[in-house]
Amino acid sequence: MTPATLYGLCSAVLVGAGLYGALVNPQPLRKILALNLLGSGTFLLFGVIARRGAAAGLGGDPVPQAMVITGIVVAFSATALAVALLLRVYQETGRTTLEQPAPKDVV
Amino acid sequence: MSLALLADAALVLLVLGLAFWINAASRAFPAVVGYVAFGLLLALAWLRLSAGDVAMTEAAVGSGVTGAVLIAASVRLRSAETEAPPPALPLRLLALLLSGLVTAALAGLVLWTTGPAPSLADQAVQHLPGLGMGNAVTGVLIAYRALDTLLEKVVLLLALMGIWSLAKDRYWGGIPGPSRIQPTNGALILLARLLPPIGIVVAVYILWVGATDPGGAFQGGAILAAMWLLVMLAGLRDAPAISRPWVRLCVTVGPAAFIAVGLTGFALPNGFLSYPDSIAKPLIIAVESVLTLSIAVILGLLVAGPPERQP
Amino acid sequence: MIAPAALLVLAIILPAAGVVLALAAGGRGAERVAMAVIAGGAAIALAIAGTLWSTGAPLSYIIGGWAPPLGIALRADGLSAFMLLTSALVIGAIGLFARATYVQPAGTPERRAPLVFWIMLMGVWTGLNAVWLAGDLFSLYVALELLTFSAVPLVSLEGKPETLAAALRYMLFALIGSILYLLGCALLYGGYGTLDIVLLSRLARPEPVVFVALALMTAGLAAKTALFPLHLWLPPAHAGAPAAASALLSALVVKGSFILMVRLWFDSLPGIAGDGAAQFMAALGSAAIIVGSVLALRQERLKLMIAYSTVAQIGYLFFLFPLAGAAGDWERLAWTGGIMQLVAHAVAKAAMFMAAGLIGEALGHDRIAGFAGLGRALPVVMFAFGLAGMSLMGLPPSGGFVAKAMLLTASIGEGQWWWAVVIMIGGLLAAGYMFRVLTPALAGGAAPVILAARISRPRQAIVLGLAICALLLGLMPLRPSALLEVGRTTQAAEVR
Amino acid sequence: MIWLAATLLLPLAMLFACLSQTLRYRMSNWLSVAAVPGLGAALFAPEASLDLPPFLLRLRLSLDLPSAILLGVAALLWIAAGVYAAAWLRDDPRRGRIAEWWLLTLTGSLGVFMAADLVSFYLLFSMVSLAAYGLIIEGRAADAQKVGLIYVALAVFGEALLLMAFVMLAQSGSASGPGDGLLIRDAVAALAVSPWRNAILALIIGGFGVKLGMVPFHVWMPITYRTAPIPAAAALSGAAVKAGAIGLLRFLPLGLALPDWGNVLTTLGFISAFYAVLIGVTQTNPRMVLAFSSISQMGVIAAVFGMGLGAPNADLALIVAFYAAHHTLVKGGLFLGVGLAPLSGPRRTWLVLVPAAIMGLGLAGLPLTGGALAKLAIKPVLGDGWAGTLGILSSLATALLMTHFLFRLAALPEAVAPNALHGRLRWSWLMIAAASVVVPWALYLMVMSGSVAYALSPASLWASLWPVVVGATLAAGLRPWGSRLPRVPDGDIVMLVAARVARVAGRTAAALEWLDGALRQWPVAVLSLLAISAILAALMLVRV
Amino acid sequence: MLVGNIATVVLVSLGAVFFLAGTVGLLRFPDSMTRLHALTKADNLGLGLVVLGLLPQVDSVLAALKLVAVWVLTQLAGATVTQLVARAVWRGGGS
Repeated sequence: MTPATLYGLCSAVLVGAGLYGALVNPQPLRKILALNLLGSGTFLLFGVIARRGAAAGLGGDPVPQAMVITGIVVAFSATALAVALLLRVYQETGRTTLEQPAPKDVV
Repeated sequence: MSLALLADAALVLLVLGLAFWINAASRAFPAVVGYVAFGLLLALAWLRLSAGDVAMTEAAVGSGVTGAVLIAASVRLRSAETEAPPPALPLRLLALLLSGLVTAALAGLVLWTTGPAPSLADQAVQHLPGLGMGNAVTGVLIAYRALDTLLEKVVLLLALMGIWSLAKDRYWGGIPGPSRIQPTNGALILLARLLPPIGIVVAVYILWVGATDPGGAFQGGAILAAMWLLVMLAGLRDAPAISRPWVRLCVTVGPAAFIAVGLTGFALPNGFLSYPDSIAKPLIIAVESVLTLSIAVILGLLVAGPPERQP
Repeated sequence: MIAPAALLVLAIILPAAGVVLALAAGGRGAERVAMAVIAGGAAIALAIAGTLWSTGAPLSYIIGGWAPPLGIALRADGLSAFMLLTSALVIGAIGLFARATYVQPAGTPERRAPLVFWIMLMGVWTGLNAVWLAGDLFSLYVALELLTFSAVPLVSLEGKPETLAAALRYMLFALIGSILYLLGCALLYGGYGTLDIVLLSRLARPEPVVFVALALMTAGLAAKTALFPLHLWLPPAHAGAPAAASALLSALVVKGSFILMVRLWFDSLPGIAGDGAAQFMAALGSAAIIVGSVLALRQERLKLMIAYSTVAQIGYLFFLFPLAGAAGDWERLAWTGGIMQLVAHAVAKAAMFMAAGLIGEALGHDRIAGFAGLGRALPVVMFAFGLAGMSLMGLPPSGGFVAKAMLLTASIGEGQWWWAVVIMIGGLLAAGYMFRVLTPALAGGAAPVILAARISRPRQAIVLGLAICALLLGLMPLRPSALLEVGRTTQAAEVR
Repeated sequence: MIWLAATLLLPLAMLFACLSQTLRYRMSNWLSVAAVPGLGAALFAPEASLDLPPFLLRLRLSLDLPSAILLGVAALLWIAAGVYAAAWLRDDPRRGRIAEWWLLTLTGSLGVFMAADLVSFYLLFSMVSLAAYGLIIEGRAADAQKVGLIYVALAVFGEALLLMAFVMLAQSGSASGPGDGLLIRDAVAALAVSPWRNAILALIIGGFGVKLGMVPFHVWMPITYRTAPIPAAAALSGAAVKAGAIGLLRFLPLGLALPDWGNVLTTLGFISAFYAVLIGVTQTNPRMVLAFSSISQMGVIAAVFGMGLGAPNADLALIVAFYAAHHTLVKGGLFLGVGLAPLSGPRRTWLVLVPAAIMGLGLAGLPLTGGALAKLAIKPVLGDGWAGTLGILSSLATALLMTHFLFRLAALPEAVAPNALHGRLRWSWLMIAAASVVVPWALYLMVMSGSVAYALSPASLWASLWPVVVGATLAAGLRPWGSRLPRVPDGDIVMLVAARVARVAGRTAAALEWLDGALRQWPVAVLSLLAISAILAALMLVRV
Repeated sequence: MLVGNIATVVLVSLGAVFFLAGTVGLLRFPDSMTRLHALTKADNLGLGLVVLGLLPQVDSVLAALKLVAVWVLTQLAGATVTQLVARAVWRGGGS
């Protein structure tokens, strides 16, 4: 049971928690939070794989770590855009639910 | 070694505990505060996985700037909390089952894959001296997988344009943020005057040291953005109108420089996005510093949100 | 002239530079930059396709001299050439079509919609060209994000409340999809130490880590392609978006993640998924065709009907997986048929959405019930709509007919006749919802139709031109296309 | 060779000319010119064939004797109907659009006789059936759009069957690999060896059965001919429906002896023949009666094809073409007559009723008319067994139906119309009436190498006279009881089935709509996303 | 070097004790204001002690300065944040 495996399990559970949160929570803001959890879990998995690939004097394989940095940047910009969208929806409609209006009465 | 393992176990339990708290919290604000703490603990976990660069990025962007965005949002959405009921019980059970299935699959794979994990570490390290770099992660970001980093910068630009596009037509070109923050809070003003100079020095240091040790353009840019946000939050300076030429320039100069340097690569034997051996390091540092400036401005504006006031 | 391989880089970097330049220039500059990028991009696409056609060999370009697995390689095979040409054609048409609505009059302060539209158009093109050409799965992830980040603002460009909600729903669902895809990438990297498509095809063996990775990635990409049970975001998003945007979304953006799925199943992990999974994907496709078409039949608004027709037509693409797996004659025919269906649908659907946009502008509403006598009021637009409809229905001599005929022949040739039956039913249902619109429009209504706005001739000409392109695709012989086979035989030959 | 190209190019050129508004409004006067090259092709180039260049889908057009007969006669009818339409549509505001649909249908209808390879046949066949839809929705009737939808639904269904059959044919034709632009001759030749022979035959009979209006699929024919404008109805009922005949002629493997399929086709044919008469007799609108007579005659043609399948007969194609040719002229002419009758005032009996009687009873085999020759021609094919007797009975039934038609024609109320209109109408009516007698005789003598002596011998005269006499007297006798016959609703079967099918379709559509609504809820969508990944992983694991 | 190690052990454990006290205070004290008080006092002092304890272990002066800088910055941030939270609690009442 090396530390890497331990964090691997942690990432698996984080992914599960993220998916559950995104599924069950009706509030879009909580869904965005859950998606960030899901993202962190996925990046942690990359980190575990990097740690296992440690060689040539480095603490971990740099390639997946670089991917994680790119991933975090993309995840942040997605969160920022989603939150801005949510705030604008709230501004326009006063509601924030994602409930699907029946296709008939769309505009 | 078991003591270190114990510390890791404690950290993992804390992280998972916070994760469940985020899902279970009754209202959004406590959940978001929990997320910020979760982000910082995750940074510790990255340190345990000996990924310094990632730990910094996670702390600065993963929990810092994301936390700022989410806290601001949860405050503005406070009144729209109580409407939608959670889905019916069978759905929640099914959700638990399926997400548990995914977790089990991943856990199984993590436990099951034994043997030496294939790694590109030695290849990456072998070519570093050619670039005059010490930090392999920065080497990968700037040289080996430069196309990903370039496209990622375009993603940042598009995200910024996406947020600006949410403005109402009459506010286009105006100032982000619902209203001008009045500088009333003494303590915050003190911090906003004391911290930025230090922050700028630290940011430049991190940018510079990124070539050899954990650090780099993005982490430096994130710290600069944090300082700029602090000044704006304290009310000392208002957010800039998005139609200001300097804003457009700062936002586009980083990616433009990166593309320009990439295109000069065509003249070299190794083609697009390759650096001339003689002046590889200075060129890379130059590109990184311009990128840092752009990233700082973009991150700041991403947090500030779409323009909601007349210029 | 520039070495052909370098063109691959320019195909991605030109629109990317366009985004940066347009943002810097702002106002009127954005439109000029966009027009230049459209011209340049079309030339590049033609040059790449021409080189592939003449040499018959795939092109590849190592970025920065760092060969995979460490670095990234761009690769262009027959499929990329087809998709490059389609994107250049459709985006060119949309660009010309949108000049009228997204114009920044000289001397006036910068307006929001034009700047955002031109930047997002080039953003979509960057993402698409990166999806067609990138050889590394993580670069493809970044390309997918580029696509989503430029598509979402296009949906909510007009700022109407329900389009904002639709954009949010699209954004969140696409996010889940891309994170699942990323999870798959992590597992693949953990297993084989590389994410390069060609290297993976040599290393990957049928083992649990690859199964879970492929399953997660396929599900994630299916979410972004709006395959039937996962299509919650498509109808409101594509119907609510402005005409030019919904044409772009339905024709190309949805196809980006599908082509990535094709890369995974046929190039990167050939022969790993097995028949059961392929049949399951095609079964979901069939469900998409049936339910999508029936829903399209029941919609009252034209744009929602066309959006559901997209959900249905996407279903046809998934017959590729069971039919084009191995390396036989029928499989090559199915491969050409599937890609032709993708191209024909892209061109026809773009023309149809633009026509619907013009109808909406002219009538002031898009309720199908109010279309009586429209054929007399907007003859050219309805004619173009009819031609595009012919391609969707699969009537000769349209591209849709060629694609459906090839898929039919291949499914019978390979003994999987049940797909042929579904294609038949799909064709009938498509005829149903097309004639439901055409009948009142063509039959003379009692009251003459009063038009709320006049539609300028050039815009009608563009829509007609694109619809005629959908027709000209029908001239393709019913044989596997040589260009599409370029660079494919190698992967297929290595099938285990 | 240029005749073949001209047949298609002239109407398409005129269609292209319709783009300009001015030409479009005057086009209805020139409709008759469009079919002239078709007539020329039939007369001057019966054996020609033409290969289109490869970039144009590598199509091939070719004529042989039977298709030349059908083409010539169809072109003749289109010319007569064109002249008629010029007068009939002179002040109709929609004549521009009717002209466009007319030219498209004409191109398809004449082209389908010349198509020699699968793709061009399917292209022209779908052109004639879909363009006819345009002519229908231009009709004055209130429910024109509903009739149009029913028509197009069945037409597209028939075409779907044919597409499947052609794909299988192309398959078996080139079992080695997917060939293209496959000739019909080679495909049908390879039919014997193909593993899907029965499936292909079923699809072909089904597909062309829809076009010929054979019983289960006949529902669209009566309501369509009642709704379309008179000249269009004449052209459709005469020439366009023959696309089905040429289809069976080209695609049925007449060389092979397939007794079982032959019997199936014959029984289907005769069922249509007699069922149509049963329903036709109850109709009051003369156009509906004519439509049911078309169904009955097409049933006879199908029966003849069935007998041909059973016992291979060298010149079966020629006989069927001759019979169909006669039917084209007579049916088209009678529809024109129905249009002319209310307008001809006092002179109606001599100008309209007498020629109509000759042509109508000619269908039943009145001696000295083209019909008698046609009946004589198909007698050897039907043979003396049950098919022969049924053949004679069908003549009797047709006589009954035609007499009923004549009574209904006479009972048509007077309609007032500017007398300037009459000239053209009368001229084209008389031309088609004369042609329906002269042309069959000409064909019989020159092409069928039949002897005049045999045709006029007392035995054959009597053989063709008595069914007509019996049928006519029966109809006259039954007339007083006519009013008590059950009122069959317009579309007979379609009305009964349509209601139930509509209800079932409505329920399933509502269920699918609910399913779609449910699936598009956020939690359900994400659940199905995870479920799909789980199922995929399981399917891949299980396979190992 | 022995002295250094002993000093480190003593000071770091003392620091840990102060952290523990801070946490106990957080759990036990009735309202937010007192909790805030406990937290800031104990944590700042605890951190100071830990930093002092680590100084002998450090190899270069620059690293030592970095450690002290960390401590100073935490002090600055901690103080400001406490002020803000107290103001919010004072004005808003509630948790």
